[in-house]
Amino acid sequence: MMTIPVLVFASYADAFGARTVQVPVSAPCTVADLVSAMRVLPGGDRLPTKPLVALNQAYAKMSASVQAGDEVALIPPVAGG
Amino acid sequence: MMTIPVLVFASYADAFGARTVQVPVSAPCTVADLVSAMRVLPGGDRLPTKPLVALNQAYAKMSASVQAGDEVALIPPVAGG
Amino acid sequence: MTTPTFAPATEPGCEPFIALVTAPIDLAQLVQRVSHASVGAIATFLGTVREFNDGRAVTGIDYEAYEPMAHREMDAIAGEAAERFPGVRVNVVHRLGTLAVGEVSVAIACAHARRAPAADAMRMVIEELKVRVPIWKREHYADGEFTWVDPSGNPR
Amino acid sequence: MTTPTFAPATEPGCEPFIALVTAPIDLAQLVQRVSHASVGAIATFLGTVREFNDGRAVTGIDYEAYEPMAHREMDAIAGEAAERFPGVRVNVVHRLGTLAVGEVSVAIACAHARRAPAADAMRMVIEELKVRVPIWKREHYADGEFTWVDPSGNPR
Repeated sequence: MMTIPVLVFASYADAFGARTVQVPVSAPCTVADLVSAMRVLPGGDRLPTKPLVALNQAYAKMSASVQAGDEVALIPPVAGG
Repeated sequence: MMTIPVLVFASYADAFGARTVQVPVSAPCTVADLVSAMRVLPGGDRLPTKPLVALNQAYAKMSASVQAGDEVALIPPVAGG
Repeated sequence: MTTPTFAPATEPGCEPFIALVTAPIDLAQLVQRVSHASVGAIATFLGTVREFNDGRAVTGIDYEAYEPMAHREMDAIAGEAAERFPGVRVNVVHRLGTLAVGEVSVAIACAHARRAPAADAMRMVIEELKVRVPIWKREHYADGEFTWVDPSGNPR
Repeated sequence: MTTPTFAPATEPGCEPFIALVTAPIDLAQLVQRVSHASVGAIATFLGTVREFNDGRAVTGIDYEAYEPMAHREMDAIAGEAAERFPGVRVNVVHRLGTLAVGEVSVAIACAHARRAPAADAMRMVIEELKVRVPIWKREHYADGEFTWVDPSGNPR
Protein backbone atom coordinates (compact mmCIF):
# COMPACT_ATOMS: atom_id res chain seq x y z
CA MET A 1 0.00 0.00 0.00
CA MET A 2 1.03 3.57 -0.57
CA THR A 3 -0.70 6.93 -0.18
CA ILE A 4 -0.79 9.27 -3.18
CA PRO A 5 -1.63 12.94 -2.57
CA VAL A 6 -3.96 14.11 -5.35
CA LEU A 7 -4.52 17.79 -6.09
CA VAL A 8 -8.15 18.72 -6.69
CA PHE A 9 -9.60 22.01 -7.92
CA ALA A 10 -12.80 23.97 -8.36
CA SER A 11 -15.90 21.73 -8.17
CA TYR A 12 -13.76 18.70 -7.25
CA ALA A 13 -12.23 20.59 -4.32
CA ASP A 14 -15.78 21.42 -3.22
CA ALA A 15 -16.75 17.74 -3.55
CA PHE A 16 -13.87 16.48 -1.39
CA GLY A 17 -13.86 19.53 0.90
CA ALA A 18 -10.10 19.85 0.43
CA ARG A 19 -7.45 21.00 -2.06
CA THR A 20 -5.41 17.80 -1.68
CA VAL A 21 -6.84 14.31 -1.15
CA GLN A 22 -4.69 11.54 0.34
CA VAL A 23 -5.56 8.42 -1.64
CA PRO A 24 -4.58 4.95 -0.39
CA VAL A 25 -3.74 2.58 -3.24
CA SER A 26 -1.77 -0.64 -3.64
CA ALA A 27 1.39 -0.58 -5.77
CA PRO A 28 1.71 -0.92 -8.74
CA CYS A 29 -1.04 1.55 -9.52
CA THR A 30 -2.50 3.10 -12.67
CA VAL A 31 -4.41 6.35 -13.10
CA ALA A 32 -7.59 4.26 -13.40
CA ASP A 33 -6.83 2.51 -10.08
CA LEU A 34 -6.30 5.88 -8.43
CA VAL A 35 -9.60 7.26 -9.72
CA SER A 36 -11.40 4.10 -8.54
CA ALA A 37 -9.87 4.49 -5.09
CA MET A 38 -11.03 8.11 -4.98
CA ARG A 39 -14.62 7.18 -5.79
CA VAL A 40 -15.08 5.42 -2.46
CA LEU A 41 -13.72 8.36 -0.45
CA PRO A 42 -16.21 10.88 0.99
CA GLY A 43 -17.29 13.16 -1.91
CA GLY A 44 -15.87 10.78 -4.52
CA ASP A 45 -19.36 9.87 -5.72
CA ARG A 46 -19.54 13.34 -7.25
CA LEU A 47 -16.74 12.59 -9.75
CA PRO A 48 -17.83 12.14 -13.38
CA THR A 49 -17.46 8.80 -15.16
CA LYS A 50 -14.12 9.67 -16.73
CA PRO A 51 -12.43 12.55 -14.94
CA LEU A 52 -9.31 14.00 -16.55
CA VAL A 53 -6.10 13.32 -14.66
CA ALA A 54 -2.78 15.12 -14.90
CA LEU A 55 0.46 13.34 -14.03
CA ASN A 56 3.38 15.66 -13.36
CA GLN A 57 1.45 18.56 -14.91
CA ALA A 58 0.56 16.81 -18.17
CA TYR A 59 -2.70 15.09 -19.14
CA ALA A 60 -2.36 11.33 -18.58
CA LYS A 61 -4.09 8.23 -19.92
CA MET A 62 -6.11 6.00 -17.61
CA SER A 63 -3.53 3.26 -18.24
CA ALA A 64 -0.54 5.40 -17.17
CA SER A 65 1.22 4.07 -14.07
CA VAL A 66 1.48 6.24 -10.98
CA GLN A 67 4.68 6.18 -8.92
CA ALA A 68 5.22 7.44 -5.41
CA GLY A 69 6.49 11.01 -5.73
CA ASP A 70 4.47 11.79 -8.88
CA GLU A 71 2.47 15.02 -8.85
CA VAL A 72 -1.09 13.91 -9.52
CA ALA A 73 -4.08 16.19 -10.13
CA LEU A 74 -7.73 15.68 -11.01
CA ILE A 75 -8.80 18.20 -13.64
CA PRO A 76 -12.47 19.30 -13.69
CA PRO A 77 -13.93 20.49 -17.03
CA VAL A 78 -11.78 23.53 -17.83
CA ALA A 79 -13.40 26.94 -18.27
CA GLY A 80 -10.62 29.44 -18.82
CA GLY A 81 -10.77 32.53 -21.02
CA MET B 1 -20.10 68.77 -75.02
CA MET B 2 -19.57 69.04 -71.29
CA THR B 3 -16.57 68.98 -69.02
CA ILE B 4 -16.53 66.52 -66.14
CA PRO B 5 -14.01 67.08 -63.35
CA VAL B 6 -12.56 63.68 -62.35
CA LEU B 7 -10.76 63.16 -59.04
CA VAL B 8 -7.58 61.12 -59.32
CA PHE B 9 -5.39 59.72 -56.56
CA ALA B 10 -2.04 58.14 -55.82
CA SER B 11 -0.39 56.71 -58.96
CA TYR B 12 -3.14 58.17 -61.18
CA ALA B 13 -2.53 61.63 -59.74
CA ASP B 14 1.15 61.17 -60.57
CA ALA B 15 0.24 60.07 -64.11
CA PHE B 16 -1.93 63.13 -64.81
CA GLY B 17 0.21 65.50 -62.73
CA ALA B 18 -2.94 66.75 -60.97
CA ARG B 19 -5.51 65.79 -58.32
CA THR B 20 -8.44 66.71 -60.57
CA VAL B 21 -8.60 66.20 -64.34
CA GLN B 22 -11.05 68.19 -66.47
CA VAL B 23 -12.41 65.71 -69.02
CA PRO B 24 -14.28 66.91 -72.12
CA VAL B 25 -17.03 64.47 -73.14
CA SER B 26 -20.19 64.65 -75.19
CA ALA B 27 -23.52 64.14 -73.45
CA PRO B 28 -25.02 61.59 -72.84
CA CYS B 29 -21.96 59.95 -71.38
CA THR B 30 -21.19 56.65 -69.63
CA VAL B 31 -18.35 55.78 -67.30
CA ALA B 32 -16.74 53.90 -70.20
CA ASP B 33 -16.93 57.02 -72.40
CA LEU B 34 -15.31 59.08 -69.66
CA VAL B 35 -12.44 56.62 -69.26
CA SER B 36 -11.92 56.55 -73.03
CA ALA B 37 -11.78 60.34 -73.08
CA MET B 38 -9.20 60.32 -70.27
CA ARG B 39 -6.92 57.91 -72.16
CA VAL B 40 -6.14 60.48 -74.82
CA LEU B 41 -5.24 63.19 -72.26
CA PRO B 42 -1.56 63.64 -71.29
CA GLY B 43 -0.74 60.80 -68.85
CA GLY B 44 -3.87 58.86 -69.78
CA ASP B 45 -1.79 56.20 -71.48
CA ARG B 46 -0.70 55.06 -67.99
CA LEU B 47 -4.22 53.99 -67.01
CA PRO B 48 -4.83 50.23 -66.80
CA THR B 49 -7.21 48.46 -69.19
CA LYS B 50 -10.14 48.60 -66.76
CA PRO B 51 -9.66 51.26 -64.09
CA LEU B 52 -12.18 51.34 -61.25
CA VAL B 53 -14.47 54.36 -61.24
CA ALA B 54 -16.52 55.78 -58.39
CA LEU B 55 -19.65 57.78 -59.05
CA ASN B 56 -20.82 59.90 -56.14
CA GLN B 57 -18.53 57.95 -53.81
CA ALA B 58 -19.69 54.48 -54.80
CA TYR B 59 -18.10 52.01 -57.20
CA ALA B 60 -19.80 52.28 -60.61
CA LYS B 61 -20.22 50.00 -63.62
CA MET B 62 -18.68 50.95 -66.96
CA SER B 63 -22.22 51.26 -68.34
CA ALA B 64 -23.39 53.74 -65.68
CA SER B 65 -24.33 57.14 -67.08
CA VAL B 66 -22.50 60.24 -65.92
CA GLN B 67 -24.45 63.45 -65.39
CA ALA B 68 -23.08 66.97 -65.04
CA GLY B 69 -22.68 67.59 -61.32
CA ASP B 70 -21.80 63.97 -60.46
CA GLU B 71 -18.73 63.46 -58.29
CA VAL B 72 -16.53 61.18 -60.36
CA ALA B 73 -13.27 59.58 -59.22
CA LEU B 74 -10.79 57.14 -60.72
CA ILE B 75 -9.75 54.58 -58.11
CA PRO B 76 -6.25 53.05 -58.40
CA PRO B 77 -5.71 49.56 -56.94
CA VAL B 78 -6.45 50.09 -53.24
CA ALA B 79 -3.77 49.34 -50.65
CA GLY B 80 -5.15 50.34 -47.27
CA GLY B 81 -4.46 48.61 -43.97
CA MET C 1 -37.52 50.35 -4.66
CA THR C 2 -35.66 50.13 -7.93
CA THR C 3 -34.35 46.92 -9.39
CA PRO C 4 -31.15 47.17 -11.42
CA THR C 5 -31.96 46.69 -15.10
CA PHE C 6 -29.67 44.73 -17.35
CA ALA C 7 -29.51 45.09 -21.09
CA PRO C 8 -30.08 41.68 -22.69
CA ALA C 9 -26.92 39.97 -23.98
CA THR C 10 -28.43 39.96 -27.45
CA GLU C 11 -28.86 43.73 -27.63
CA PRO C 12 -27.95 45.25 -30.99
CA GLY C 13 -24.39 46.51 -31.40
CA CYS C 14 -23.67 50.18 -31.00
CA GLU C 15 -23.45 52.41 -34.04
CA PRO C 16 -20.09 51.60 -35.62
CA PHE C 17 -17.35 54.13 -34.96
CA ILE C 18 -15.37 54.86 -38.13
CA ALA C 19 -12.55 57.38 -38.49
CA LEU C 20 -9.70 58.51 -40.70
CA VAL C 21 -7.07 60.23 -38.59
CA THR C 22 -3.63 61.75 -38.91
CA ALA C 23 -2.58 61.38 -35.27
CA PRO C 24 -1.25 58.08 -33.85
CA ILE C 25 -3.99 55.51 -33.17
CA ASP C 26 -4.68 54.51 -29.57
CA LEU C 27 -5.93 50.90 -29.49
CA ALA C 28 -7.14 51.31 -25.90
CA GLN C 29 -9.65 53.92 -27.09
CA LEU C 30 -11.13 51.53 -29.64
CA VAL C 31 -11.36 48.76 -27.04
CA GLN C 32 -13.02 51.20 -24.65
CA ARG C 33 -15.61 52.21 -27.23
CA VAL C 34 -16.66 48.65 -28.13
CA SER C 35 -16.68 47.53 -24.49
CA HIS C 36 -20.06 46.93 -22.84
CA ALA C 37 -21.43 44.81 -20.01
CA SER C 38 -23.00 42.53 -22.65
CA VAL C 39 -19.61 41.88 -24.29
CA GLY C 40 -17.66 38.69 -23.58
CA ALA C 41 -15.03 38.87 -26.32
CA ILE C 42 -13.14 41.63 -28.11
CA ALA C 43 -11.03 40.84 -31.17
CA THR C 44 -8.72 43.53 -32.49
CA PHE C 45 -6.44 43.95 -35.46
CA LEU C 46 -3.54 46.34 -35.90
CA GLY C 47 -1.77 46.89 -39.20
CA THR C 48 1.76 48.17 -38.70
CA VAL C 49 4.48 49.43 -41.02
CA ARG C 50 7.03 46.68 -41.65
CA GLU C 51 10.70 47.39 -42.19
CA PHE C 52 10.77 45.01 -45.14
CA ASN C 53 8.28 44.52 -47.97
CA ASP C 54 8.91 42.22 -50.87
CA GLY C 55 12.58 42.08 -49.87
CA ARG C 56 13.11 45.86 -49.89
CA ALA C 57 14.05 47.87 -46.78
CA VAL C 58 11.18 50.26 -46.09
CA THR C 59 11.85 53.54 -44.28
CA GLY C 60 8.29 54.84 -44.17
CA ILE C 61 4.88 54.85 -45.83
CA ASP C 62 2.63 57.70 -46.98
CA TYR C 63 -1.08 56.87 -46.73
CA GLU C 64 -3.56 58.75 -48.89
CA ALA C 65 -7.33 58.31 -49.13
CA TYR C 66 -10.34 59.43 -51.08
CA GLU C 67 -11.61 60.44 -47.67
CA PRO C 68 -15.39 60.76 -47.99
CA MET C 69 -15.66 57.55 -50.00
CA ALA C 70 -13.22 55.71 -47.71
CA HIS C 71 -15.38 56.69 -44.77
CA ARG C 72 -18.50 55.48 -46.55
CA GLU C 73 -16.95 52.15 -47.51
CA MET C 74 -15.67 51.56 -43.97
CA ASP C 75 -19.13 52.39 -42.70
CA ALA C 76 -20.69 50.00 -45.21
CA ILE C 77 -18.29 47.22 -44.17
CA ALA C 78 -19.15 47.76 -40.51
CA GLY C 79 -22.83 47.61 -41.44
CA GLU C 80 -22.34 44.35 -43.34
CA ALA C 81 -20.46 42.92 -40.35
CA ALA C 82 -23.35 43.88 -38.07
CA GLU C 83 -25.78 42.19 -40.44
CA ARG C 84 -23.74 39.00 -40.63
CA PHE C 85 -22.88 38.97 -36.91
CA PRO C 86 -25.90 40.47 -35.13
CA GLY C 87 -24.97 42.37 -31.99
CA VAL C 88 -21.34 42.95 -32.99
CA ARG C 89 -19.87 46.32 -31.99
CA VAL C 90 -17.37 47.62 -34.55
CA ASN C 91 -14.69 50.31 -34.47
CA VAL C 92 -12.37 51.03 -37.40
CA VAL C 93 -9.73 53.74 -37.46
CA HIS C 94 -7.32 54.23 -40.37
CA ARG C 95 -4.40 56.60 -40.21
CA LEU C 96 -3.36 58.85 -43.10
CA GLY C 97 -0.16 60.78 -43.73
CA THR C 98 3.43 59.66 -43.31
CA LEU C 99 4.14 56.73 -40.98
CA ALA C 100 7.45 55.38 -39.75
CA VAL C 101 8.35 51.69 -39.40
CA GLY C 102 6.48 50.17 -36.47
CA GLU C 103 3.63 52.69 -36.50
CA VAL C 104 0.00 51.56 -36.63
CA SER C 105 -1.78 52.27 -39.93
CA VAL C 106 -5.13 50.67 -39.14
CA ALA C 107 -6.90 49.49 -36.00
CA ILE C 108 -10.06 47.41 -35.84
CA ALA C 109 -11.95 46.33 -32.73
CA CYS C 110 -14.95 44.00 -32.82
CA ALA C 111 -16.83 43.09 -29.66
CA HIS C 112 -19.55 40.51 -29.15
CA ALA C 113 -21.07 38.40 -26.40
CA ARG C 114 -19.19 35.39 -27.85
CA ARG C 115 -15.74 34.93 -29.28
CA ALA C 116 -16.48 33.38 -32.69
CA PRO C 117 -18.53 36.31 -34.06
CA ALA C 118 -16.08 38.83 -32.53
CA ALA C 119 -13.09 37.16 -34.23
CA ASP C 120 -14.92 36.46 -37.50
CA ALA C 121 -16.20 40.04 -37.73
CA MET C 122 -12.68 41.39 -37.12
CA ARG C 123 -11.35 39.20 -39.89
CA MET C 124 -14.16 40.16 -42.26
CA VAL C 125 -13.59 43.88 -41.65
CA ILE C 126 -9.84 43.79 -42.39
CA GLU C 127 -10.28 41.58 -45.47
CA GLU C 128 -13.00 43.82 -46.90
CA LEU C 129 -11.07 46.96 -46.02
CA LYS C 130 -8.09 45.67 -47.99
CA VAL C 131 -10.10 45.17 -51.18
CA ARG C 132 -12.67 47.99 -51.13
CA VAL C 133 -11.64 51.03 -49.16
CA PRO C 134 -10.03 53.71 -51.36
CA ILE C 135 -6.79 54.17 -49.47
CA TRP C 136 -3.34 54.00 -51.06
CA LYS C 137 0.17 53.77 -49.75
CA ARG C 138 3.47 54.93 -51.14
CA GLU C 139 6.43 53.07 -49.72
CA HIS C 140 9.75 54.80 -49.27
CA TYR C 141 12.81 52.58 -49.46
CA ALA C 142 16.27 52.76 -47.90
CA ASP C 143 17.78 53.34 -51.35
CA GLY C 144 15.79 56.58 -51.76
CA GLU C 145 13.23 55.18 -54.19
CA PHE C 146 9.51 55.20 -53.53
CA THR C 147 6.48 53.67 -55.18
CA TRP C 148 2.71 53.34 -54.84
CA VAL C 149 1.99 49.82 -53.67
CA ASP C 150 -0.13 47.68 -55.98
CA PRO C 151 -1.40 44.86 -53.76
CA SER C 152 -1.97 42.58 -56.72
CA GLY C 153 1.80 42.25 -56.67
CA ASN C 154 2.49 42.98 -53.00
CA PRO C 155 -0.13 41.45 -50.75
CA ARG C 156 0.55 41.93 -47.08
CA MET D 1 30.97 53.82 -41.39
CA THR D 2 28.17 51.60 -40.12
CA THR D 3 25.19 50.56 -42.16
CA PRO D 4 21.94 50.03 -40.28
CA THR D 5 21.17 46.33 -40.10
CA PHE D 6 17.67 45.05 -40.55
CA ALA D 7 16.44 41.74 -39.23
CA PRO D 8 14.86 39.76 -42.06
CA ALA D 9 11.06 39.79 -42.12
CA THR D 10 11.11 36.02 -41.79
CA GLU D 11 13.03 36.02 -38.50
CA PRO D 12 11.76 33.55 -35.92
CA GLY D 13 9.23 34.87 -33.40
CA CYS D 14 10.35 35.92 -29.99
CA GLU D 15 10.07 33.54 -27.06
CA PRO D 16 6.39 33.50 -26.17
CA PHE D 17 5.45 35.55 -23.12
CA ILE D 18 3.01 33.66 -20.89
CA ALA D 19 1.65 34.83 -17.56
CA LEU D 20 -0.98 34.21 -14.92
CA VAL D 21 -1.67 37.42 -13.04
CA THR D 22 -3.96 38.78 -10.36
CA ALA D 23 -3.72 42.47 -11.33
CA PRO D 24 -5.75 43.97 -14.21
CA ILE D 25 -4.37 43.12 -17.66
CA ASP D 26 -2.96 45.94 -19.79
CA LEU D 27 -3.48 45.07 -23.48
CA ALA D 28 -1.02 47.79 -24.54
CA GLN D 29 1.77 45.91 -22.77
CA LEU D 30 1.06 42.73 -24.72
CA VAL D 31 0.95 44.67 -27.99
CA GLN D 32 4.22 46.34 -27.05
CA ARG D 33 5.91 43.01 -26.35
CA VAL D 34 4.89 41.37 -29.66
CA SER D 35 5.73 44.50 -31.66
CA HIS D 36 8.83 44.42 -33.84
CA ALA D 37 10.05 46.14 -36.99
CA SER D 38 9.42 42.88 -38.87
CA VAL D 39 5.75 42.82 -37.81
CA GLY D 40 2.99 43.97 -40.16
CA ALA D 41 -0.07 42.68 -38.32
CA ILE D 42 -1.06 42.21 -34.70
CA ALA D 43 -4.24 40.29 -33.81
CA THR D 44 -5.43 40.41 -30.24
CA PHE D 45 -8.19 38.79 -28.23
CA LEU D 46 -9.71 39.90 -24.96
CA GLY D 47 -12.09 37.79 -22.92
CA THR D 48 -14.29 39.89 -20.66
CA VAL D 49 -16.80 39.14 -17.94
CA ARG D 50 -20.35 39.39 -19.30
CA GLU D 51 -23.26 40.57 -17.22
CA PHE D 52 -25.40 37.72 -18.52
CA ASN D 53 -24.52 34.07 -19.05
CA ASP D 54 -27.08 31.51 -20.09
CA GLY D 55 -29.82 33.97 -19.17
CA ARG D 56 -28.60 34.59 -15.61
CA ALA D 57 -27.43 37.97 -14.35
CA VAL D 58 -23.76 37.61 -13.42
CA THR D 59 -22.26 39.86 -10.75
CA GLY D 60 -18.69 38.54 -10.88
CA ILE D 61 -16.45 35.56 -11.61
CA ASP D 62 -13.74 33.87 -9.54
CA TYR D 63 -10.97 32.39 -11.66
CA GLU D 64 -8.86 29.57 -10.25
CA ALA D 65 -6.00 27.68 -11.92
CA TYR D 66 -3.71 24.74 -11.46
CA GLU D 67 -1.03 27.33 -11.95
CA PRO D 68 2.14 25.44 -12.91
CA MET D 69 0.25 23.19 -15.33
CA ALA D 70 -1.77 26.11 -16.73
CA HIS D 71 1.50 27.91 -17.43
CA ARG D 72 2.91 24.80 -19.12
CA GLU D 73 -0.16 24.29 -21.30
CA MET D 74 -0.22 27.95 -22.33
CA ASP D 75 3.46 27.67 -23.17
CA ALA D 76 2.81 24.49 -25.16
CA ILE D 77 -0.02 26.18 -27.09
CA ALA D 78 2.22 29.14 -27.92
CA GLY D 79 4.88 26.68 -29.10
CA GLU D 80 2.39 24.87 -31.31
CA ALA D 81 1.25 28.20 -32.75
CA ALA D 82 4.87 29.09 -33.55
CA GLU D 83 5.32 25.73 -35.25
CA ARG D 84 2.17 26.11 -37.32
CA PHE D 85 2.74 29.82 -38.08
CA PRO D 86 6.52 30.24 -38.29
CA GLY D 87 7.69 33.64 -37.15
CA VAL D 88 4.59 34.40 -35.07
CA ARG D 89 5.18 36.29 -31.82
CA VAL D 90 2.77 35.22 -29.06
CA ASN D 91 1.75 36.75 -25.73
CA VAL D 92 -0.89 35.20 -23.45
CA VAL D 93 -1.90 36.60 -20.08
CA HIS D 94 -4.70 35.09 -17.99
CA ARG D 95 -6.03 36.74 -14.88
CA LEU D 96 -6.94 34.85 -11.70
CA GLY D 97 -8.96 35.87 -8.67
CA THR D 98 -12.26 37.71 -8.52
CA LEU D 99 -13.32 39.79 -11.54
CA ALA D 100 -16.22 42.19 -11.93
CA VAL D 101 -18.46 42.51 -14.99
CA GLY D 102 -16.52 44.15 -17.83
CA GLU D 103 -13.09 43.15 -16.57
CA VAL D 104 -10.62 41.34 -18.82
CA SER D 105 -9.99 37.69 -17.92
CA VAL D 106 -7.62 36.76 -20.73
CA ALA D 107 -5.58 38.68 -23.29
CA ILE D 108 -3.81 37.23 -26.31
CA ALA D 109 -1.63 39.08 -28.79
CA CYS D 110 -0.19 37.44 -31.91
CA ALA D 111 2.09 39.35 -34.26
CA HIS D 112 3.39 38.35 -37.67
CA ALA D 113 4.69 39.93 -40.84
CA ARG D 114 1.34 39.12 -42.48
CA ARG D 115 -2.24 39.30 -41.29
CA ALA D 116 -3.50 35.78 -41.98
CA PRO D 117 -1.01 33.98 -39.71
CA ALA D 118 -1.39 36.67 -37.03
CA ALA D 119 -5.20 36.28 -37.00
CA ASP D 120 -5.13 32.49 -37.36
CA ALA D 121 -2.60 32.10 -34.54
CA MET D 122 -4.71 34.31 -32.26
CA ARG D 123 -7.75 32.18 -32.97
CA MET D 124 -5.84 28.94 -32.46
CA VAL D 125 -4.47 30.13 -29.10
CA ILE D 126 -7.89 31.09 -27.65
CA GLU D 127 -9.56 27.91 -28.94
CA GLU D 128 -6.84 25.67 -27.50
CA LEU D 129 -6.77 27.63 -24.26
CA LYS D 130 -10.49 27.04 -23.81
CA VAL D 131 -10.16 23.26 -24.09
CA ARG D 132 -6.79 22.48 -22.50
CA VAL D 133 -5.63 25.01 -19.95
CA PRO D 134 -6.57 24.02 -16.38
CA ILE D 135 -8.39 27.18 -15.35
CA TRP D 136 -11.86 27.23 -13.82
CA LYS D 137 -14.41 29.90 -13.16
CA ARG D 138 -17.12 30.23 -10.57
CA GLU D 139 -19.89 32.59 -11.58
CA HIS D 140 -21.73 34.62 -8.97
CA TYR D 141 -25.30 35.55 -9.82
CA ALA D 142 -27.51 38.45 -8.87
CA ASP D 143 -29.74 36.07 -6.85
CA GLY D 144 -26.80 35.19 -4.57
CA GLU D 145 -26.15 31.76 -6.04
CA PHE D 146 -22.82 30.73 -7.52
CA THR D 147 -21.58 27.78 -9.50
CA TRP D 148 -18.48 26.42 -11.22
CA VAL D 149 -19.02 26.78 -14.94
CA ASP D 150 -19.01 23.59 -16.97
CA PRO D 151 -18.39 24.74 -20.55
CA SER D 152 -19.94 21.59 -21.97
CA GLY D 153 -23.22 23.24 -20.96
CA ASN D 154 -22.20 26.89 -21.10
CA PRO D 155 -19.94 27.63 -24.06
CA ARG D 156 -18.99 31.26 -24.43
